Amino acid sequence: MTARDIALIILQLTVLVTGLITVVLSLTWLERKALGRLQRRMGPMVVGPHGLLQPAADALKLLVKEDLVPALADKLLFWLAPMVVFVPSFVVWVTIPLAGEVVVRNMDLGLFFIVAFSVLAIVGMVMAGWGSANKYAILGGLRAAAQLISYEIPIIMAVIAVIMLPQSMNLVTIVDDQRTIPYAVLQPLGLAIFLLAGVAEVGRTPFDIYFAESEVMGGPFIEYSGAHWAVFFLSEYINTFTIAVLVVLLFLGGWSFPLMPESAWLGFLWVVVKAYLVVFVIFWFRGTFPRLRIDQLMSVGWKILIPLSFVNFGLTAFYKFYELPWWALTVSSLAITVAAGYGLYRRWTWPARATAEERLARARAYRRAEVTDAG
Amino acid sequence: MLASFKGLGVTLRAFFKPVVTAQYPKQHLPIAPRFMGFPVLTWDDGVKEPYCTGCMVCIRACPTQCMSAQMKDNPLFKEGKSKRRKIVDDFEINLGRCILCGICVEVCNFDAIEMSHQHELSVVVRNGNRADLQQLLAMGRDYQKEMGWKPKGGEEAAKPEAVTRGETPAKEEAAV
Amino acid sequence: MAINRQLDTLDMMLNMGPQHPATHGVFRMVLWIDGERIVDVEPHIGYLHLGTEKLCEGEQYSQIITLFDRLDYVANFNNELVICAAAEKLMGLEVPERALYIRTILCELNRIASHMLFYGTFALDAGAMTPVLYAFKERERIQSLFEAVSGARMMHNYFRIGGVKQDLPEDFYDRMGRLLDPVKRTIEEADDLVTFNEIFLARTRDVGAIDGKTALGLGLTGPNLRATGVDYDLRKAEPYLLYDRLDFSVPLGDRGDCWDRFWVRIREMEESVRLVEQCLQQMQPGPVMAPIRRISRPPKGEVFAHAENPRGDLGVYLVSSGADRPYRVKIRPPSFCNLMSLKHMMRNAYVADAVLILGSIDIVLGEVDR
Amino acid sequence: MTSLVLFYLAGALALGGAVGVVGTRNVVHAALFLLVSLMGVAGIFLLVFAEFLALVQVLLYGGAIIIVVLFALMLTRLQDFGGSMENRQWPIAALAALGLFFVIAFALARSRGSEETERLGPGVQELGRSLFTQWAIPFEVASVLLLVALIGAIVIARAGGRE
Repeated sequence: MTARDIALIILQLTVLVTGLITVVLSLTWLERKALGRLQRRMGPMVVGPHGLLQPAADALKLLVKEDLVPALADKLLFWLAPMVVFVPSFVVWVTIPLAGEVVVRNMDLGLFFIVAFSVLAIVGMVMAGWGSANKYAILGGLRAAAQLISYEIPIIMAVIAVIMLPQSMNLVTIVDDQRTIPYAVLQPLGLAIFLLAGVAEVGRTPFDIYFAESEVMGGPFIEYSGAHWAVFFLSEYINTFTIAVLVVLLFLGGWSFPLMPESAWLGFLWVVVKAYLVVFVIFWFRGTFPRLRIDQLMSVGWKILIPLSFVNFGLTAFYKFYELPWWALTVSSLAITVAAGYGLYRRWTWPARATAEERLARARAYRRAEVTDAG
Repeated sequence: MLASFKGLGVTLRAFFKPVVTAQYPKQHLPIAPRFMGFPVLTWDDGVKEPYCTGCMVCIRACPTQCMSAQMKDNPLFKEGKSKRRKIVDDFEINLGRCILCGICVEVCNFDAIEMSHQHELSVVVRNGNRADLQQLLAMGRDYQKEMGWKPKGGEEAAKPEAVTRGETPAKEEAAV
Repeated sequence: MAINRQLDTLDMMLNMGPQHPATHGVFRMVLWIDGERIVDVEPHIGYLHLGTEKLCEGEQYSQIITLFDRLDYVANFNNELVICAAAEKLMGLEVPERALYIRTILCELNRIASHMLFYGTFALDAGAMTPVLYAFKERERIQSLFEAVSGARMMHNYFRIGGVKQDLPEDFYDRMGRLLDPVKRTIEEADDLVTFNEIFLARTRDVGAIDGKTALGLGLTGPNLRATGVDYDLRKAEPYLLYDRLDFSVPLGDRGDCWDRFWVRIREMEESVRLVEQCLQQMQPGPVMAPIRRISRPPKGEVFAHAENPRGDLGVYLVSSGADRPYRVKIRPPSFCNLMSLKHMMRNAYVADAVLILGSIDIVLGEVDR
Repeated sequence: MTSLVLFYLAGALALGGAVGVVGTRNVVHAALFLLVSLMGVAGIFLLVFAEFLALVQVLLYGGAIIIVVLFALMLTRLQDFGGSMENRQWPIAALAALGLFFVIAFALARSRGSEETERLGPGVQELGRSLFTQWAIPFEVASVLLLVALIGAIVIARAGGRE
């Protein structure tokens, strides 16, 4: 390893950090604007044209804000937790390619690397929860640990099903294999599982259990302020973007679909555009759904997503082993997705709708009888 | 998951609808003519003096005791320019204490106090919400100009509501 | 099993409130939790104590109306109505018909506004952040209408003993025409967005359930009682204002869980819209104030008046000594009585449910602590 | 040269973490020191080109196991551990540790120390192949063991919940 290599690596990492922070700033603005529009309001409008400078103003405010440490906090854990959360979310980006050559280090075990390191962030959450000496924080930390560990399994299973298609864990190979048909077409079930579990993994609505504002008021982050809180915030948004980029790379064809010329920069742009669209979908979820309860979250993870991910895995193996035509996988996967969705609808909404209609009919009949009595 | 998709549809439709909010400091929503902002004192342009005589009816009717007033002999009455024998000498309303109920306006017999359209409470000094006579009159002049305000009756004109209201308030108060 | 006894854990005391986003004001409850399960709950009230009942003894009747505005500060007209009705009953006053129509319209609109607030905040408690803004959009429309009618968006001081302060503004009918359709649309959207959403149903179905008998025993009223299936609505049971002339139905639940309480309120909004429409059709011009003296002096005596508030049965027990101020005013606040069911509903619920159950009771602290 | 520095770094991390685990009085800190130690071991794996093993170390030990340990610790009360630091069993512990040290030292002395470490590469394919052919039965036995443990855990948790 020469000095030139080291310099190059440092340069690459610097570019990566800058790029990610830019992405985070843009995402905070985008989230507030998107939510604003979904809620028929403007979002930030004051700082800069259409509030474009709001993220910068917020960053400045967070950096100069007083950093409070609770008197009874475990100081060491309290100080370390934000780094422990941030480092993994940043480290995984070392191996994420944004186009054929736009990557710090392309690894053969790239996907495995991402999965392995993203788990470490949970330790940071638990440290923050424990170190804050706050009961809400402990509740949040425990919830975070339970939730993130549970949802690692469907993510890993969905990723394994994807790996089976090109038989490689190298993200560049996986993307190149989707030149004609993106895996979203082959494995709609896999996409659904990965997206849902990914949303759960970054703790966004409807899975924002561990920092649920209305219950534990920020969970592990409740006692944090200023720069430390900003670090949590940063890693949360980086994680969101990571999940979006992974969805794009694993299922939506990355830079190679549809019909992209072999240009690194065009491909890079294409991936970023797609990733922002996926991020918008995640924000859209946030603007629409209520939050699950912790036991229901566990049920969804263990009783729905994990079995489904095994089904997805089995289907893919079957398809691979017998070398079936590609549409066979598409059709079967789609059928199972739709069936699962309909099952949930039958389980929850159907009885409620039926009861509601029955009650309304009763109320209407009651009214009519009364009116005839009066007349 | 059907219902969830319906919900997604609702929010997405909202995404393309116009926003309903206003950018407050830059943009003010229209205020209804009846809006009850801070109580202010009106100015009689004919005589060049306030309508208020400092009779204290409003002060006694106020549920929060946010006002105080003092009465004096009206110099203009001696000169024969005004019909008001007494005139307000000093008047103070603590607007931070006022609950904008409008009772003072109802009990006033001289149309001297009105609920203006001023409603922005922020001040930079602690007692900045205490409005004295001059401030109240200035706010009142703005309100009168804005609304094209005319006295509803006053002591000389017979009030149409007088029948429903029964006795004169001065007597009422005396009976308490 | 012996091993489990050794592993027994201690319950954790979790202090929720008075500064907690989900307690809807300065309410504090101490939760004893075992993991995420609630073992016991202890509500603490009084952070917003105003001393309304005592204040009433020192104020004239016209001033008391402003105090009642501040009881249930989400449904001001309904509160004003009760104190006015109590005094009118004592004085044997006949309120002009138009005033009754105006009161009915405003009370029902206020019910919609109040339930809109419930819809938004309850969804917010459940974790959905958009409904609250949709709900406030309609609530704002209604409040602008109130502003045009009474001059204030919330603390109206508009009802008077014997009528209302002044007649409706000229553009009232235009405004109503523009108001009701969006409200109806928002209620439909509420069904799509929240009521029948799978996640919402999973969160609220069979959570915090209470049966009708217990509910009656605890003194629950309003939508909370009707959600258990008990058909008790003062507007039907003891019609006041003009409710005996109007056609409306009382939506009832059957399980008495959080979802039923939510659903009953959403349906009540629809019924309120119907009521307002009927009133607008039937209303005739006329006087809005009974011919009375400006300072009311109800005769010596005692009277109880109550009405169906958005939150339940608001009662006022008024004792008059014949002076211009009451001798004693006792208020029966629906929120306070509804809050008593908290312990029954929360046993064995999750921490996350605690927030939802408290939200579904729909308390207003101004009324609880009064 | 670089790799030697990295090796010492990883080794220091592993050893320092281990010392921290036994040295600290705070159990949560001890669990986190364990994590540091395990990360050091992962680093050593990485240095001998066993990338897969290193990642497994991070994923399973770093993520899953430490979190389960922390989970258990957070559910208990810290003051219960205050007294458990000093007890009369330390001579037995010292003996056990000494015995283990000699076993490892003996094993190391007998192993072929001087030979070059063979480059293992990522070797996922070879790993998979050998796991499902040569080592199929041990693999299955291990999975059954884990399954039994899982079921046992559920049974214990359920019984506790019902009481």
